Amino acid sequence: MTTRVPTPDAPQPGTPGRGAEDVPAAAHRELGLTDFEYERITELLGREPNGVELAMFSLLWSEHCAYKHSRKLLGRLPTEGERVVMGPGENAGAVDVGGGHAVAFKVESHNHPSAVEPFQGAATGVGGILRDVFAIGARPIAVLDSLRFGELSSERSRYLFEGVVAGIGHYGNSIGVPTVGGEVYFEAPYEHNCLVNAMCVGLARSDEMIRSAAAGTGNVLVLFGASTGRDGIGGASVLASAELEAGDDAKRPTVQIGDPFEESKLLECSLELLASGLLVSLQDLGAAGLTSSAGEMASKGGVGVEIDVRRVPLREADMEPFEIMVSESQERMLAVVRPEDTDAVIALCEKWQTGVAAIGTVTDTGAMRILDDREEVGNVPVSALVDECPLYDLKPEKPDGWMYRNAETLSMHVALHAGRSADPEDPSAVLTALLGSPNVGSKRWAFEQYDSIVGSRTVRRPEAADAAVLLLGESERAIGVSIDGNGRRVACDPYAGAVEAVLECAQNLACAGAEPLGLTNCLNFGNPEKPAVAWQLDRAVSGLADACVALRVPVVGGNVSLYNETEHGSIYPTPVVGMIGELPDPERVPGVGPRAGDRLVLVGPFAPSLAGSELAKLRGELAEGLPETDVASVAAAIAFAREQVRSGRMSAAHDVSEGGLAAALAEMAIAADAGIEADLDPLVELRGCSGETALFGEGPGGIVLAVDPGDAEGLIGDARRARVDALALGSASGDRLEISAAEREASVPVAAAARAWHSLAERMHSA
Amino acid sequence: MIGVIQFPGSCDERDALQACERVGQARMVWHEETELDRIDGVVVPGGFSYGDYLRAGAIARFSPAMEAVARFAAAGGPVLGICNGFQVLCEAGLLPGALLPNTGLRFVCRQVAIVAEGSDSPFTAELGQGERLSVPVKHMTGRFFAADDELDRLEDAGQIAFRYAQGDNPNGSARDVAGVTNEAGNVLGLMPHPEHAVDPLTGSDDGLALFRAFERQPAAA
Amino acid sequence: MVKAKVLIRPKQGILDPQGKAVERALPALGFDGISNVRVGRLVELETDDPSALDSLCEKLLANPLIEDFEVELEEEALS
Amino acid sequence: MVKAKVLIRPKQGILDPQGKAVERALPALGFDGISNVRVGRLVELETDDPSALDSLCEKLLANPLIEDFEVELEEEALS
Ligand SMILES: Nc1ncnc2c1ncn2[C@@H]1O[C@H](COP(=O)(O)OP(=O)(O)O)[C@@H](O)[C@H]1O
Ligand SMILES: [Mg+2]
Repeated sequence: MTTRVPTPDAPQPGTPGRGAEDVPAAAHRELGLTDFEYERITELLGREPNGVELAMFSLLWSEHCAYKHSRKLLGRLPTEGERVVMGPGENAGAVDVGGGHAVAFKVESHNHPSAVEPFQGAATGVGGILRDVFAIGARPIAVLDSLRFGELSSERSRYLFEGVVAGIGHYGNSIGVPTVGGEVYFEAPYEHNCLVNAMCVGLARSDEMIRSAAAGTGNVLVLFGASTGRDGIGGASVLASAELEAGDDAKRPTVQIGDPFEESKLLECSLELLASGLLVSLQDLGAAGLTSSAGEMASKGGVGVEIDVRRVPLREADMEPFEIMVSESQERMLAVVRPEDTDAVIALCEKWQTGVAAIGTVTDTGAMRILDDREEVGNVPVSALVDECPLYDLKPEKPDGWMYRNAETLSMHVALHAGRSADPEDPSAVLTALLGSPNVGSKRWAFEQYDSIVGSRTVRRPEAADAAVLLLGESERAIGVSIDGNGRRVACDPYAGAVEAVLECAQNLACAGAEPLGLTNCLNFGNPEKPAVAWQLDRAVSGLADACVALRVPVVGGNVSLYNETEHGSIYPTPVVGMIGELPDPERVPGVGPRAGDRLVLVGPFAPSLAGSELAKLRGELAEGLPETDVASVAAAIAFAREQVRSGRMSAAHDVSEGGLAAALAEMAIAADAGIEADLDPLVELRGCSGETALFGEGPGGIVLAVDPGDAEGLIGDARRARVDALALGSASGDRLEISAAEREASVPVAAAARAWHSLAERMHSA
Repeated sequence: MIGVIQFPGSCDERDALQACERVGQARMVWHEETELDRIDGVVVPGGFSYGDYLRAGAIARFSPAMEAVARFAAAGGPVLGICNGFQVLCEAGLLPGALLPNTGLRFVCRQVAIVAEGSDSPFTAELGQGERLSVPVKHMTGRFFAADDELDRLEDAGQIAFRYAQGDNPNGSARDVAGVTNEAGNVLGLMPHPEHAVDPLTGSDDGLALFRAFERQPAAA
Repeated sequence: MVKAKVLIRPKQGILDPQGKAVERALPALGFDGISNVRVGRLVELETDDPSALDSLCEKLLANPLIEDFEVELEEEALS
Repeated sequence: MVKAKVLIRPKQGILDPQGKAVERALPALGFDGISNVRVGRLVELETDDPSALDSLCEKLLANPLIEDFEVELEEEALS
């Protein structure tokens, strides 16, 4: 099956909007439906669909809306837990945080729109995920972003990165929700398919949360927010289901413009409507616009709906019924309201200067009936539209060997950061080069463009700790939040890499003393109809599921973005994991920089390996395979580290990730603006690895804690009793990084390390 | 009672309210309110009033509440404009100068050091000349501009309330100006956010000094 | 040297949040009878090769996905 | 109804970092011989009372401290 986006010169199915006689033959193919699917629609309707109906089906039966290649897999993820308040299926998941409050959160992709227009694509991505969260009655309190671009040496990557960061900042900053964390990776396979995932966290009173199921025959459908234009007609849904190909220009007029000011009014208005008890149910309008919102609300409530498109406030006068039904204009919400409350709802919308119109009613027919004034222009069973899209089995097949290009760039990085004459085998030069690699280095250039503090909840801003920490004043607790996923490692081993994404997230939380409550994820993959991609997807979902079970973290929501590939190949398989954890005492959250004189202790089963590491990448040595991880022992180490952090005795905590232990120690030294002396021989002995591997090898299960020298023995003793490996590595002293391992030694002034680590801004401007 | 003006598109109004509540009582003032009933001090908060469309602060300054604020300020009432509030007050002519896009052309959010200049304003009464405060900035349009002779005049008149510490100017402001007052000193506008510096847990509490001014200042009108 | 004015405006059909916000605010400010407000950008420059301007607009000054542009040259060449 | 164009530009002497950014980007894109780039705003609207436009500009559309403006009316009245 090949899916394709309609081009302007292709027949525009549905355009007639009146009767079936106007729909060109085989229009369904142009709209991305297979012959098989079209036949199925005809069967379900007992007739051919007309233009309006076909347009609606084509969108709701797209991968983006119907999850037709991924739904079966997602069933593997554990979704139950004591603290789960809302699980997958609602606009966002939510977990109980005590005191009558719940934290809602979700991550979503806006990859293809961002590749077309980075600023608006990213901005509207943030807008969309915010709406998902306030649609369930939660006030957004934080945004995180997870970004992937091609190598920074590519001009196009820098252009996309620049635009995406500005777009996220524009939307989040203007609406007054802090962007408190995120991650960015630069890897060649994302050159033609950048990934822009945004996560939103919201806080709600549990008794004010609302679901999206429509109910109550005779109740009114109220559309409020922005007016409806031709934005993204055939946009997000179709774009998200088709490979980007040559001839993209045709899609461009479908760029959607974000209006954060409109959204901020919409947000306040929605929350005030909910607090006033005026709504029966609420749903945002996202991909496939009114069709999917109304359809899903009706499907969940087991009811029918009737919508008169002429009552929808339009931005452009001459829109066709099908255009109104599938428009993806931003900043709109759909509510079900009791007839007697309609006036009050309209009055509140007017207070917030946001548009509002009663556009239809809830019926008991089980059908979605579309009227154009009084004339019926569409009438389909809700269940056919929303629930009966065929689901496909994947045909996974392990590829033989490494499917990605990976160029050797270590000497370039050494030349750039350690000097022209430096030796690319010398550990000092390697460390400096790794710190200067944009995957390892500070992302300050990006996160300084985000307001990370509005809302007065941010106890730990980006880079101040491994997880962002937010106060929940209302519930006397704090939460830690993190988002992670290293696609390169998932490419090496989809199962192990996905496990690691979950572990990395939990490790970051542990460094802040936070215990995971729930997880959300976004599965960014290539074309699932290709056996190798199907295999990646299959393995990665199993990895996520097993890691969640081992850590006992329920998955409360997520999003799938498939077909991230072009004729240049597929992206790295990239499951992105977002996690929320709770912590009792935000005063005790340590930073990343140790106090002078403190001992540094590595805890956990961390067994460094160069496989899939940043160093392997820079040397052009990427290949299949990652070492197996004993998830249970990592889980034990995570729990141990968390308790140690909660004791308040740690002056710093930082987990080992990209660039290995040497990079982790360097980051700690840079944060403290002071030196670190460490001897990694105990690690070399325990794991039987080489000095170089101890320095730069990567893998899960390593957390460095800094304690007062007087407490170090106690910490190591506690670890032994908890059966967690703990190795004293050295201490914070001097003004250099002196890290030795077996015969190798890296010795770099902290100032030089910091220069390399902070080189992103410079590389954005020059190069 | 301190009033915090709330426009459509305000972002930091809740933060400002909470900061005020640390020193006294406060309430929101909706932008359509025409009278500042029983209000003894006003905060015009940060954010993106009316989306900052057209020009930061350009639309908000026409709101009924801002007309009331103008009368309140003319009668000597204390008015604190923070970030977008500073922009609104400049647009309204209650403060000298104007705010232009940062020379870096990007939004910038970071903790900076600002220095009190010993101005003659109730808001800085607690601060000695040269006292440094650690306060965050977060804005896209924070480059203070006034013509050179106007800047001279402001300096002579003691209307420069705060400057960015050496090397900490985040936006290219003329002469490192971070905050200015009106001639009478009862209206202060600044780009840094003192309401985000009221608790060491979230960064610093150096900003509290500005809010305490409201408590010392007796009601104006 | 020719002076040129480039007028850049949101494409027809593309949402213009600024124009909308201004239009909505006007009546409250006491300005009536104003409609169809669109807010765009104005770039003025001097060039010795006006023929390159279209390409400049497409590549740098305007975003052709969402904006239209129009170049106006000032009649009197400057030098 | 009269169509009007309002051109708003940064006052001479005020640093225009956007204009400077455009100038800096030019050589890399292969554009030479372009100078004095200034970036301003363009507001287009329809009004039934063009005589009120100056006041609208002074009060709202431009800030006279930092910006100059110019109003262009389209000759043909629309209705
Ligand atoms: N795109 C981004 N937006 C906001 N913060 C970011 C972004 N990228 C990185 N950060 C912040 O920088 C810090 C380091 O990120 P990262 O290296 O990914 O940490 P870790 O490896 O511990 O997950 C974190 O505080 C993270 O939230
Ligand atoms: Mg990391």
